[in-house]
Amino acid sequence: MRVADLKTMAEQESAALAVFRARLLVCYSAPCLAAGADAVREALEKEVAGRGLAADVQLVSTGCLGPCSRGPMVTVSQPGQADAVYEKVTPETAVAILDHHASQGPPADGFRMSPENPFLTRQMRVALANCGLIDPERIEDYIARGGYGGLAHALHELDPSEVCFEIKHSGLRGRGGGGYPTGLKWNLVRKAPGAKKYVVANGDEGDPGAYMDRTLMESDPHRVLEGMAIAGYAVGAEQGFIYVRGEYPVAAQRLDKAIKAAERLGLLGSRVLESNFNFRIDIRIGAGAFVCGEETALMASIMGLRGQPVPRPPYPAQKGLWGCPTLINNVETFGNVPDIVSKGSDWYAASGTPKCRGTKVFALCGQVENTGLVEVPMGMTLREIVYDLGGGIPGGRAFKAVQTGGPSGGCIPASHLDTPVDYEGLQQLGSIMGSGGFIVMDDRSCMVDVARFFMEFCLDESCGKCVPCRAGTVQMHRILTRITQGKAGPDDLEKLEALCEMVRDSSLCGLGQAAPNPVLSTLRWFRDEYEAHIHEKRCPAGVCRLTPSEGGER
Amino acid sequence: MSIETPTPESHPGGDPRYKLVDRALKRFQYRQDALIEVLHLSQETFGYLGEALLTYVARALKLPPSHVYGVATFYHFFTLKPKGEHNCIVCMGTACYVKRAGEVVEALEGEFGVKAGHTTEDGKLSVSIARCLGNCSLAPLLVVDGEVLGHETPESTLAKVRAAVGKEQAE
Amino acid sequence: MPEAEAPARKRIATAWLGGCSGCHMSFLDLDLRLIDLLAAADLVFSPIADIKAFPEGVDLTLVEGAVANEENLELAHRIRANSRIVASFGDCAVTGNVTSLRNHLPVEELLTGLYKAGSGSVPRSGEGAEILPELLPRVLPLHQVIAVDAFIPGCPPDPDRIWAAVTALLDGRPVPSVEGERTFG
Amino acid sequence: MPVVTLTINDELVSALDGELLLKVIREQGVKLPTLCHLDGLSERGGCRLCMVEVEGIHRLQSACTTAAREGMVVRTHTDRLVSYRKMILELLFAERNHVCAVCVMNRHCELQDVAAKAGVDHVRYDYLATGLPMDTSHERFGLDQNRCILCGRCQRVCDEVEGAHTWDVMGRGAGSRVITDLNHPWGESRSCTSCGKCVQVCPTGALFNKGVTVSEMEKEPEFLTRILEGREKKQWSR
Repeated sequence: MRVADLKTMAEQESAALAVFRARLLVCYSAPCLAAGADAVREALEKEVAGRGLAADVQLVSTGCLGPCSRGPMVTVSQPGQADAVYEKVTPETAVAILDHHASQGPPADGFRMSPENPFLTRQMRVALANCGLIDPERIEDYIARGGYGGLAHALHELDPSEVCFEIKHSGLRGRGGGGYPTGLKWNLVRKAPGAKKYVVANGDEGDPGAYMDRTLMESDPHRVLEGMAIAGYAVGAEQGFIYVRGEYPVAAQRLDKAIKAAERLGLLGSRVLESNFNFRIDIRIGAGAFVCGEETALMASIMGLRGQPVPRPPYPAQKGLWGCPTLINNVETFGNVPDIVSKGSDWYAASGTPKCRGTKVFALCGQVENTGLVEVPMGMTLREIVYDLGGGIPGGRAFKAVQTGGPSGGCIPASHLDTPVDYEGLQQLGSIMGSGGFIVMDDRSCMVDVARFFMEFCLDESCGKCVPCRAGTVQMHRILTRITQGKAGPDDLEKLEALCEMVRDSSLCGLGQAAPNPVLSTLRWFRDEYEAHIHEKRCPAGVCRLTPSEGGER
Repeated sequence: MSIETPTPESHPGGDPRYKLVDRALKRFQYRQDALIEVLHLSQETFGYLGEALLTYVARALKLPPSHVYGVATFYHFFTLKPKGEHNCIVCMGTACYVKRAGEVVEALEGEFGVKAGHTTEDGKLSVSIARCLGNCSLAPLLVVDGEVLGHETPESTLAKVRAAVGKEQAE
Repeated sequence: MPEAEAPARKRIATAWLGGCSGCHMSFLDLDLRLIDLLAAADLVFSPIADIKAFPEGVDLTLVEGAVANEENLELAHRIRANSRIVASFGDCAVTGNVTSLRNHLPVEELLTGLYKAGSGSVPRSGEGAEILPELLPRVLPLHQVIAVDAFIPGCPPDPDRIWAAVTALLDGRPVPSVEGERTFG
Repeated sequence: MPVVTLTINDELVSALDGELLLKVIREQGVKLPTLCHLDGLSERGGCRLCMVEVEGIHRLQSACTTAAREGMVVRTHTDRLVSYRKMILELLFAERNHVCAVCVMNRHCELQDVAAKAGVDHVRYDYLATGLPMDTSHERFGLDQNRCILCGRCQRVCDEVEGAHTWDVMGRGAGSRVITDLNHPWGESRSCTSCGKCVQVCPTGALFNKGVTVSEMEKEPEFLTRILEGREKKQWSR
């Protein structure tokens, strides 16, 4: 395929779509399926066939649209009109929707999400731009929306250093949570000496309560592949690996299909878009180890070893897979790349904050009215995310904390809800942006119990290589358990804090270094809850069952 | 147990499932770094990674058995014991935990007399805990025999798992 | 070591919890130094003296043995309440040591295995409940039960180590931290 | 390799560029404790005892895996480092069942020695009392998992020096355990050559010669360097 063919294909595909009076996009992601999206699609199929509308109405199964608590979702796209989004669609209302849009029936407004709903209007979708709007299994859908245009532009208009410059200039930073400037990393790998180099997409999304990478891989797989190919060109790699979390079989299947489709069209493989650039992508399936989100552990896993990290430096950019320079970026980071290259770094850098450009995807979960995936410009405040997009706390209960960054992050209290979200802002509050988990908790969540929960997670996921993490998490967990059971002694809090600091400073890799974060941040903002458990044998949130024991038994 | 290097023709006990393992081995050109991929496909084929299978893979890839065992036990996805006829995976991701998935686990453990991560003595039911299945808007979430169930309570879970296990007994 | 004409004589005690009494044997191996010690201080409680109740106002108590049963637990608390300085005396008090080797076994299994099903002539189930103190689920080092001010490791600590520690503590100094005297075992 | 100048505890020191810090520091006569490091084996960076502060780097670095660079400013014994080392050693004692009084390696044990030097006189954490199994199936050697600190020396020496790769580690986190072959009894191992190198390099009483009792097991500290250097120089007499 040549660049011209790509353009022709996009035009033809758009023209083919334009003949439909209405396109009904049924969200076919797991939450909507669990809510009955299958039956909705079946009802629509039957109606469309029964009424002989097949030439006028197109039915598409898409990836995730985002407002997951409101599924099943159906989006109606009509030429010349704004998309209409319908929520909690049943087979019956699906028919009403079809009636309205295809047969000029009465409006189905009762089920329509208001176009003014902040959940729709306040987002800025870059990485998620296509999610919920295309059939992830059709490469043509992606191409029709400008897909692979960034790769074509890079290959034929820019040299590798210019691509790196664009990425650097865009201000994009690692979306896996580290926040390392992406362009800088690309340049390091580009300049690293080595005949063979690798590009790795980290899709081992292990933070509980985070699913943006899954959504992106499932709903718009080509975007990730295109980002990787651009990276391959920029750093001089011919081989890419995408490491998909084992819990995400659908993502792996879609990526596999997408790679084959792209290879068939000459968008991956040898002589991509008839240039001299060759790029292959292989999938590696994770096997259930959170630590493999850490880049050196991930590389060990790709090489078929136990997923244990090794001390850095040397960094993967110098010495990565099989000793070769290796670029590792998160899936979401790659998801931003095609648009930066095709629309220009200035366009991207125009959004966000001076230090953190662009957008970030968050998985809004927990005790919040609207749960789901949102992509917002950096710098939006926590309050806006919780109350405007999230619609506030259900049942009129009080907001208590938002947990960001998963087991490596922390809890942020109500007093800091007006903090703008970016890497540094959250770090100052003792949390991290992380991969984008965003869990809202109301007054019924016990902060000590939450800290204990995350510590249990970390001790379970510790690889066991270094002592502070392997043995320290066990002891921290024991102390936290004692506190939540009402069996803690007065010196336990001091012991816990000392352990937290030691494990944070001494552990070999990011997992151990960040494991104390949930404890340290809750101690910082909710120390009174710890003290109530220890001294008054009382759980303020009413979660812990405290059974104080006499004497020294533990 | 034979000690010759296995060839595609020398399947232990003539078990035809080894053909599928061989196919995976060939696809990865017997590369040692494909161990995890081969283990994935082996487990898919056999349901679990038994000793004979691990030995077979180790020999085919010319890897030390202890290394293969070390890798197979490092990753939670791999299981060295057969699973129950039915399985119930309870998601214990943060969103599910905050929405009290712990109570669901307790209810299951109490009702079926099995600790999470284990299989009942009669081999009927395996209960396991997942570290976030990435469907947080459905919290608390379970997967019973492959079916995703959202917004669960201890009662609704027990009803569903009882039905899944009971169905078998009624037949 | 305070001189004999020091204003008030020190009151010292030694106690024996869950241990083999080896540390007390080593204490007796102070030999002639015992005379020096008793010249400066009164031994107000000890398994080697016939005193029934732990007294009040003790300056220094050396505690041998780990906390293994209810009686040990009670005594440990009484010692803490009535002693200015409490020292863990020997490895069982410091680490749990041999006494704690039972910790990976459930108490029930232990008692059944040793007594009910075993060949011993000790009280069987039911009998003797009132004379045998209840075992704690796990044997604990002393500092996990009460606050401890000083540690004298060793199994047993040799007399020189004991002497150095006791004289320092009575003098109000910390236990000398000599590398060779810190080893367990 | 060019020579670089760096500062260790306020003293200017020269080293080869890229040389490992641990070596440079020890050559200065500064004593840094180590347990997973052993001259002659690949570096692991797991025990974290040799960690040092390097100015400008936020995290503590394990000296055994960090390369010396021009202008580096290194500190080896700040209050923080000293207290962290002690905590790590206490964590090790609490993790398994290191009852020195009944251990074959009592008085000859590296863990015990390092702990005594670090000033450990009691352990502040809960003893986990794991009650792990022993393996005495080998005709000459024994394995007591309760004494194992997972330093990985046995695994490395078996793989890197003997070339048998009998040892590896199964499981992960606190559940990690050293294994032989497919977690079979050591005595049934087909790959083990019974060379005994693992026993010699094991820092604690986890690996020992059968037939020894409390305090009787002694290992030769210079064993590995002796055989490696001997091989290099073709000089085999002791």
